[in-house]
Amino acid sequence: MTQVPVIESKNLDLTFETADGPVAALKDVSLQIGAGEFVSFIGPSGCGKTTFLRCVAALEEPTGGSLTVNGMSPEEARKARAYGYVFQAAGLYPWRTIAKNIRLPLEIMGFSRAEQEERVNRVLELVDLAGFGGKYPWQLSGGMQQRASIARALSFDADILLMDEPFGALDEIVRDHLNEELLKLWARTGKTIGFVTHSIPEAVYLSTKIVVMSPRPGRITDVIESTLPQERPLDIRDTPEFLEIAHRVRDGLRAGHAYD
Amino acid sequence: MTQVPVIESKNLDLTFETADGPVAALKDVSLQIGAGEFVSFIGPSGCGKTTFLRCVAALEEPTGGSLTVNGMSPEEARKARAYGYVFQAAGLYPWRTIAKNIRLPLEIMGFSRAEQEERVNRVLELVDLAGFGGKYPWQLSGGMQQRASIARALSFDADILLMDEPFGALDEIVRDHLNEELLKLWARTGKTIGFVTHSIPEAVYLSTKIVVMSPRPGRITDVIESTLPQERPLDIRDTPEFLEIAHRVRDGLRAGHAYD
Amino acid sequence: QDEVTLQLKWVTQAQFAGYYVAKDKGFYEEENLDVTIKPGGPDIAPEQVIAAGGADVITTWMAAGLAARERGVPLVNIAQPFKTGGLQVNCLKSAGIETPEDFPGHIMGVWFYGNEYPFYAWMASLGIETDGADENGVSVIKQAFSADPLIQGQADCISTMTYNEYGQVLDAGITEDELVTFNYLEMGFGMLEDGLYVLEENLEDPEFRDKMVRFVRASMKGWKYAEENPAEAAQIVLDNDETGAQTLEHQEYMMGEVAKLTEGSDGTLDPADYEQTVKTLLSAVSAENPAITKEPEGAWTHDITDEALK
Amino acid sequence: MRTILPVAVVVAAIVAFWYLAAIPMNIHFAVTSAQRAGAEVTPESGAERRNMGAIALAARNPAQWTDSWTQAKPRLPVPHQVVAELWRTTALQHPASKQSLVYHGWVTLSATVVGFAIGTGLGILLAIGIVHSRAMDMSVMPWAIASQTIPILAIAPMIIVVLNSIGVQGLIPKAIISAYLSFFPVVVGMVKGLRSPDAMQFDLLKTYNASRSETFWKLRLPASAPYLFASLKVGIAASLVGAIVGELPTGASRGLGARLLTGSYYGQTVQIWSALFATAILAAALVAIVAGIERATLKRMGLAT
Amino acid sequence: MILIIAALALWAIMWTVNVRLANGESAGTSTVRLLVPLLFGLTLLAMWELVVRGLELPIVILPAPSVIAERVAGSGPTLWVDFKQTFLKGALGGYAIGCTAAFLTAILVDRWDFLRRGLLPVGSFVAALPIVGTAPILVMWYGFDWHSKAAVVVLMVFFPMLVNIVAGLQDTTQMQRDLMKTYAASYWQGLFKLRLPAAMPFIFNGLKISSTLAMIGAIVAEFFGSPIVGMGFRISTSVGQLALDMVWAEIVVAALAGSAFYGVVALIERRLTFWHPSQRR
Ligand SMILES: Nc1ncnc2c1ncn2[C@@H]1O[C@H](COP(=O)(O)OP(=O)(O)OP(=O)(O)O)[C@@H](O)[C@H]1O
Ligand SMILES: Nc1ncnc2c1ncn2[C@@H]1O[C@H](COP(=O)(O)OP(=O)(O)OP(=O)(O)O)[C@@H](O)[C@H]1O
Ligand SMILES: Cc1ncc(C[n+]2csc(CCO)c2C)c(N)n1
Ligand SMILES: [Mg+2]
Ligand SMILES: [Mg+2]
Repeated sequence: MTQVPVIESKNLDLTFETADGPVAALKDVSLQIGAGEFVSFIGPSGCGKTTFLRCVAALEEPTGGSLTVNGMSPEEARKARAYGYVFQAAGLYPWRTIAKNIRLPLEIMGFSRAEQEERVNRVLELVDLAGFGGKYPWQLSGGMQQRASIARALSFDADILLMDEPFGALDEIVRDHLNEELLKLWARTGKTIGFVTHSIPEAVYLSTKIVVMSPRPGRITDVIESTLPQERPLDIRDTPEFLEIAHRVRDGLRAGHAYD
Repeated sequence: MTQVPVIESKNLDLTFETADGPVAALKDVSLQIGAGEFVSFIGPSGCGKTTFLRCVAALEEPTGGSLTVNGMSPEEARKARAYGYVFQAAGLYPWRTIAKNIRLPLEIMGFSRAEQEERVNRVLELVDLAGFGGKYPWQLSGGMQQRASIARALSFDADILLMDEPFGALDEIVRDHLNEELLKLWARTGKTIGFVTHSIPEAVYLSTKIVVMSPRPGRITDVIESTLPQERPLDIRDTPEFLEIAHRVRDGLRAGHAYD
Repeated sequence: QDEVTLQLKWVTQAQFAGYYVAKDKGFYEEENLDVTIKPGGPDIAPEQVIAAGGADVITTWMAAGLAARERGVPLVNIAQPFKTGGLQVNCLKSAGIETPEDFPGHIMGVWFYGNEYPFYAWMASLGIETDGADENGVSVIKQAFSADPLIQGQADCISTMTYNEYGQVLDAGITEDELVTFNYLEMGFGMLEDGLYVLEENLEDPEFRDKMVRFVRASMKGWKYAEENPAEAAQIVLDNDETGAQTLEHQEYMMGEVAKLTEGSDGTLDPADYEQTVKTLLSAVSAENPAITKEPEGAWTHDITDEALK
Repeated sequence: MRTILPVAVVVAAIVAFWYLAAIPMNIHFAVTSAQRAGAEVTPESGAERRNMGAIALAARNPAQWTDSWTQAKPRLPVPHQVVAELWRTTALQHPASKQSLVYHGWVTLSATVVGFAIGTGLGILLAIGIVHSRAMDMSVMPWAIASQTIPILAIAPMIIVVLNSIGVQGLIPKAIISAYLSFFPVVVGMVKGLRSPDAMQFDLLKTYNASRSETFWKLRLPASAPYLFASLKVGIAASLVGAIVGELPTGASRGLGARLLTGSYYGQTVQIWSALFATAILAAALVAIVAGIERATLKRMGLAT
Repeated sequence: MILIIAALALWAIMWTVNVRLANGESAGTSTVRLLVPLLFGLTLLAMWELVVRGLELPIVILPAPSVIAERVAGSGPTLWVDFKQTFLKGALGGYAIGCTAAFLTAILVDRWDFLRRGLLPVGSFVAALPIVGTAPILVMWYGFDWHSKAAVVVLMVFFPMLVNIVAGLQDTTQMQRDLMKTYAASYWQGLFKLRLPAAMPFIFNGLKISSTLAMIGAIVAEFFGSPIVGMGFRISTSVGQLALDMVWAEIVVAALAGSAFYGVVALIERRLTFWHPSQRR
């Protein structure tokens, strides 16, 4: 996997100015992500995973270093609508039905009515929600809402998908299920995915590359290329290979963790 | 572990009357918990774990069957302050400092000022929060808040500790740490613990007995007596014995699960 | 037709019967005038309205008119339909009041809003303080709207108009021999009541003067008609009352009493009455009574009435 | 349904208390008129009665109790008098007659509605400005609060006079005063509402590179709907108060405010009370209408079940 | 005309300055937080002055701020006794009584749900009675001195307070209440240790709303009968005497006192409910 890097960060720094003084959220972060990779970011709370993803999405302004997305600045990439972003909570607008929520980016990006219709239906199917388009978010379970929010990020077909703990609020079983689905989707679409998680099994199960981070200031402590095969049934998680990678991740995590 | 049962439930039923008709939350639940046991309840969302714990705590009124706590009715046990309850979120009162939060039950139960002082300090130490008593809850991290809430439940020294997903909102690493601490605490105090969780490793790691439940109506599908030793370092989780129990739990879960 | 807007000092009632009669009977129309009558109320200072251009002519009491003149609204009295005044003070005999010497130690209701000047002048001449009830002073309260304070026993004396509140007191079952009445006019603290006032600068305009001449002529015709036909006048007032709150009975009483006040006037201001008003006002200049501080000049004219009555 | 019984009980208790309270309130006049009509009363001297407590007098003259419920100008009219007056001035009058409270209510209502529309529009515009411009936020908000500490009744006459002098009369001055009272709750609620979406919801639109106006129309505005309606309910009640206050210095000739005022000039307490109740009923109806629109709108938006 | 144009120019300049300040680097500092609204207010005052002078408005229509300021400075003692009568006695007295009564009622109402369901709808109806109608009645009942003004204020603040306190007492999460239950806490323990502290933000919301209402209520009530002292008395009397500068002087005092009152309540709120998310910065 040594294609042209889709996301390339060199010595990226980000320091927040707060009332209590500066907080170094990212320090000297260098990373390359190639096209079609599935990269997980794992690390203790507050280590800067979200911040890094937000920098890529041009939702945050780095204070040092360089960052390119598709060869452009993040800002340009955002304007070019280069990525879809999935937040931790589904964040569906409660006054819109599921279909209308998915249509939201399409409206803003000026797709024609007919195309909106067609795309909404397509992604609804993709995330297994066909028939639920007319429902309001609160009429759906948490897992279904999260799938809708993924559908929303997929609807305009950006090549990059950035996901910030998308399954953090779900229970383990639903989560397992969605992980499987996500892998299938990734295989089908070949998108480049940046994925933040707290869960070691999740990271290991999903990724081609696992980025382990440590807090204060947030830096990368380990980058693990997964040796797992492309095809991953759920019970791959009981294989020694899987456990080994998980172990390495855990060690990396433990090293940089201050507990609270 | 065949002492006198501290908690004994026989054919317990609970049906909620809702606007959409009755919801059977618990059906025919029979269970015995002996003194000093650590019992985990695991099961998919909505299977009635919380409801069962709330019945034990007399926060919910069963609609059928019988339930005794320390040989009394749950209501009497509650009045006798027989248990400490830890909720999913820390639920600290934001207008009280950590120390004052922990003192809350002591004030209500009429402990003397001096004793309040002493107990607060003792449990603060117990949960590793000495020195944070004067802080307000929002000034602490989630993990610290959760420990404070455990301290609060411990302060008045009830023999039973009921915990409803106490670590659900925390990240994996902090959770690991708190799990370790909880085990130590249990070993030291010999309390009887009822513990609800979504996490299979957590349940297996902590418990002497794992109760697997299935939803609609919530019933017990499996009760697994743990074969793990009393002494449990964190990496016991990579042993085959551990994995086997985990596997059994997962199978039990999968059987009753509807995914969404 | 020439348009004229008249701002009244108070709500539609028989106190202003002449104007309503003139309008209803077509007297204004005969003079080729289209008159709009704006009712007033406790929140309306007609002097302010005319200064802002909201009216061509207003009715007000002379004290307020002269006070406005001193404050830069140059009002001129062009006619005085009310020959005498109806303002009086009523006290309860049961409170131990027979003569003004009995006032100290009692509570007196007074109308403010520009109507308080004669009261202060009177008290000053009696040497009675107005800062609280004790052996040499009275306690003054701002009496609102009605005769309630006397009826409810909250005051020992209140201000009344012969044509309105006095009737309400009697209506409430307090008999005339339970009351003592002090009439400001009779005590020499009289003050001209409802007169017609316009802005001085407007009078320089011959067209406006002509309008006013016709207006005064028609208005006086209305007044005289009202005096002669009180029942009809009361009914006209009632018809013009947009609140629908007035009763015919009370308006008939009021018309009867108002007629006694307008009876002696053909609209021409009697300079002697003017002098007495000025004297009253100047007799007790103080913080509470800042009506006028110096002899006004040019505050009235006979030009309009002379012309109108020719 | 769950509220009907408690409300009925509370209302019944109030009515009972009201009748009781009316006895001492009106007893002085009742005894005096009874004496005038030749009845035996204690004490016989009017002066003595005047200095006597109301309850003591009532206790000594139980025969006059019922008289205190039937006076023409009582200190405290009793419920049936108020209801009868309300009935007489609504159902028994032609709605266009000036005797009719329907007519006066209509006059007040039209100023209320216009004022409410102006106030709401202004409030929303201000809120939009405040939300989008920091300078406006910092400058305007403290003064908006200060503006509400000015006694409107004091400046209402001046507003009327000034507007009058530039030729604006009739409905509009009243509506402006009414708008002055209603804009504030709308500003406060709307600012809160427009700011209610969380950072994530804003970030989502940012990832779509949405413009400010798209953010407004697709996020801020819909999110503010519940807040807006909450303020509108406060605002419409304030508008009604404003319209009534505005009626006092406009010559107090028409409208419920004028009825209140003229009632008090002539001591017609029954008329005051019926106008008061008419106002409260009108306010309740207006709030109910806004609540109805709220329910329908939020339901259509999927924000309520 | 020149003065009018000057007013508009001043507006434009000040607004630019404010926009710069608000978006500038030091926008967060407390100096700027104070400076911006102050500048805005001063600009409005200056424009008022210029317009009044430019249009040569007579004093009986609208006095210029300088004239009002002169009157404020020159009538200190009068303004002070009026303030004492209306604010310290009428407004504060009524505010204290009204808020206390609302508080006690709220606790009753909170204890018996039946009362809540019955009293709140009736209360909202009573709250809709306009003050211009109730004030004359209350003056008739409670006399001309400050007691009747306090009564008007009580009537005005009671219901907003009641609604807020009742809402506040119910603003606890299931979990917080269950926690109390697990301690087998008594009703009063639950009230004092949970519900009252939780209600604080709501109570202060009510107290803030009521603070401006109290000021207005006390003044307006004086229009309907009063002793010969008080802000409302002075305003209505001065209008009749066409002393518009005095009217505005009283309005200035009212606005200052009202804003200060509001500010003090907000400050206490900050002190006591520092723990609430809305108060944390
Ligand atoms: N807007 C901000 N202002 C100030 N500090 C911030 C801001 N956003 C984040 N931080 C700080 O930057 C650090 C990194 O935060 P970030 O949210 O990226 O962590 P994270 O790895 O996503 O944590 P979590 O797992 O809890 O989501 C933290 O210490 C956080 O407190
Ligand atoms: N107060 C209530 N009224 C009606 N239904 C209820 C109530 N509380 C719980 N339920 C229903 O009872 C069932 C069991 O709920 P319970 O909270 O015990 O589940 P749980 O196992 O704790 O789930 P989770 O893992 O999501 O916490 C669910 O279907 C729930 O919807
Ligand atoms: C607030 C108030 N001020 C004055 C009067 C007295 N009054 C009775 S009739 C009338 C009109 C005179 O032309 C006036 C001023 C009042 N009743 N209420
Ligand atoms: Mg994060
Ligand atoms: Mg649960």
